[in-house]
Amino acid sequence: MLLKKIHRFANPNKFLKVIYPFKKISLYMAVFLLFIGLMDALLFSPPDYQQSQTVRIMYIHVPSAWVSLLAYIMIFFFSLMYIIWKFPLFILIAKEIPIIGISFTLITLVTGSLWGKPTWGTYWVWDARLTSFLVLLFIYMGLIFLEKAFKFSNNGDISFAYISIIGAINIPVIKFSVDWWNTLHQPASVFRLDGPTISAEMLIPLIIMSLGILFLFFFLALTNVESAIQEKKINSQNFRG
Amino acid sequence: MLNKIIFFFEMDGYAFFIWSAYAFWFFLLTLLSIKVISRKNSIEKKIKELYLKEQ
Amino acid sequence: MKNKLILSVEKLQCKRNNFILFNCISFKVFEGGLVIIKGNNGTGKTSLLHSLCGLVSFEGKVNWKIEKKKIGYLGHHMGLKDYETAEEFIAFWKKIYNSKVNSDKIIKFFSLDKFLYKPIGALSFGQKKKLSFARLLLLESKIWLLDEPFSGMDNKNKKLIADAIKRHINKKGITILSTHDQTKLLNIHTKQEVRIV
Amino acid sequence: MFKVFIAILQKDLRENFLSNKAWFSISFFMLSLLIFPLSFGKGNLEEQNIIIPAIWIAALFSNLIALEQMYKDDFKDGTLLYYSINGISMSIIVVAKCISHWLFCGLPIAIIAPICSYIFSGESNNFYLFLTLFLGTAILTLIGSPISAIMLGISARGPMLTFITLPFYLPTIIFGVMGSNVTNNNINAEIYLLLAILSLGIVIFPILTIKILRTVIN
Repeated sequence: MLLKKIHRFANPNKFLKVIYPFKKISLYMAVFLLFIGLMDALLFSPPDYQQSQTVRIMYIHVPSAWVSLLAYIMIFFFSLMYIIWKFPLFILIAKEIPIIGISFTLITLVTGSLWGKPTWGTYWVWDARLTSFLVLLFIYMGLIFLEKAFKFSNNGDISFAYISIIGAINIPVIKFSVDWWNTLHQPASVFRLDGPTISAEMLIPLIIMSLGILFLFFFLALTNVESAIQEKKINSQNFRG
Repeated sequence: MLNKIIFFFEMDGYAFFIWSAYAFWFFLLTLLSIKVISRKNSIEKKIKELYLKEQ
Repeated sequence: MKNKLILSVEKLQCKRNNFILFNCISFKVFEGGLVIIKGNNGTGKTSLLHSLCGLVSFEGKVNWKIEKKKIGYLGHHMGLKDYETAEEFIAFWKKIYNSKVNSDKIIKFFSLDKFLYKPIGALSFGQKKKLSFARLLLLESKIWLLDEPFSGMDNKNKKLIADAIKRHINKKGITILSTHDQTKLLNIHTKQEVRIV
Repeated sequence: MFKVFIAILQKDLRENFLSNKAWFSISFFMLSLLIFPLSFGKGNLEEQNIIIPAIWIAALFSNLIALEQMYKDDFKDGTLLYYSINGISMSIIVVAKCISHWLFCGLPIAIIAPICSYIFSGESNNFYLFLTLFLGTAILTLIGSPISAIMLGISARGPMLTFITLPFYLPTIIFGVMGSNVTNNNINAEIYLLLAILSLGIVIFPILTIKILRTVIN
């Protein structure tokens, strides 16, 4: 039953028609929400009593961190679905996400280190979160290289899917491992964001910015998927041009 | 008024960190968007050309 | 008396990189049958053989009426290691296949005894091909799929291989082979040709 | 079935033994270990406690070097194809390959490493180094095997393999170095964690490798 439903939407031409309004909506929502969120984050939200003005970096740092993790989870699930059901559309979607995910990961790392300097005193600490994100960056890079390397080969799709699944097995392992590492070697200075401790005045711009970034991510991913489908069509029809 | 604007840009002396973070964020996102959108546009152009040729 | 049906292929279609290689191939093979697949380069002879083994994904129906776990296959790559000697090679595959064939007979048939103790890296192409045929005989399979068995061999060895195929067919095995030419050697009444366009 | 497994394992070991693969990875381990005292200057080595990280780095890279060859030869000359068509189950091949790979670039390193550590820095607490290397190199081999199978598809795969595999090796390295640095005589949590990863990996990675090899072969 579910399979039939998926089958209907897994047709690339139908999928193009389905995603078109979503793409438009997410573009408008992204621009609107990012504008409001930036205004709120820079002008109206109060400075933190401990970190003073530097807390404003949070409003771009945290949403991009979330989105870059979400991007990897999406790649994982699409690859898994591809391996189970063998619909080429899924892997086509999964293959377009890494380039967006790596940008957000890079943003997270750079803004994080810029935030770290005034609060911790250094740009870089080998602690749990930072190291795991650096590994995530390398895994994204590996995925992108893999996709490029298999461009002229038959089984690029399946290899991409399997590598992303192996990476997904490793991500929680990396996280836990580095947590362990940290507690033994380097206590404290761990940067945490506990939900309840944050005040509503700071939570609202954070949520708005996250939604804006999420919609931007959806817009970029859908546009990429659209152009990939069209590229595939051009290649497979073997035009004389 | 001017004081307020200057205060806003100074950010209590953390201006460098905050503004460079925001600048990097903005720069990378624009770069990504431009790349994605230009790819889409070039493909649509190609399709149009091929369509004209077929006719 | 009609022979037992062993393989029926219906509307087989194979794709590579979204290009259709061949379309709507159907044939039936009975006991003691010989199928010769003809076609130019790049028409997908190897892909057809691979799809019969179940290596490549395909559309259509391939029905084996007998157990297809052991298929005697001989392809372009012969699976020979340079450092092994021919004797070790035969002993190894005999152990792997758990076969009770008398290997001396095979050695005599293909006249392998001249280079039995040489490392395989020192052998010529024709000798290597004969060695891989020896593996095929070790398997004792009813099904033979041969990919260009005659390429790169001299006339004497071609006759030898044709002889081996004829013997196999007389034992009620089936053979499916792909080739450019060289079908004169195989004058068997069950011969049928499949042409890929 | 077991007889077939033994035969294939024997063949793999013989292949490793006769071609230079195996000796290459062990001698690479020794050679890269030699670089550390040279680049640190001899006097500093004992104070800085550099020998355990050095051994782990050398073990990692010698493992990576041999990883590329794991399925390559059998894939190129078609042996894998014959195995799979002639009804020999893939799991036998994969397990045999992993064992022969580990026997040649895991176990010797684990045995040599305590001796090297003693020569370089004179430390006495070498049992944990042996134990963690024993477990860790097995995990490295298991993680590497599916990636090495994936890389069969592309032609220029040397640097690609290293790049993709390294991030996946990191947790093992972290636990391994932590477990080797034990000062008291109680077996600590890292070794249990390594055991947990190993037992999980023995289940997961060979299955993944089998699936990948099936798709790659044709």
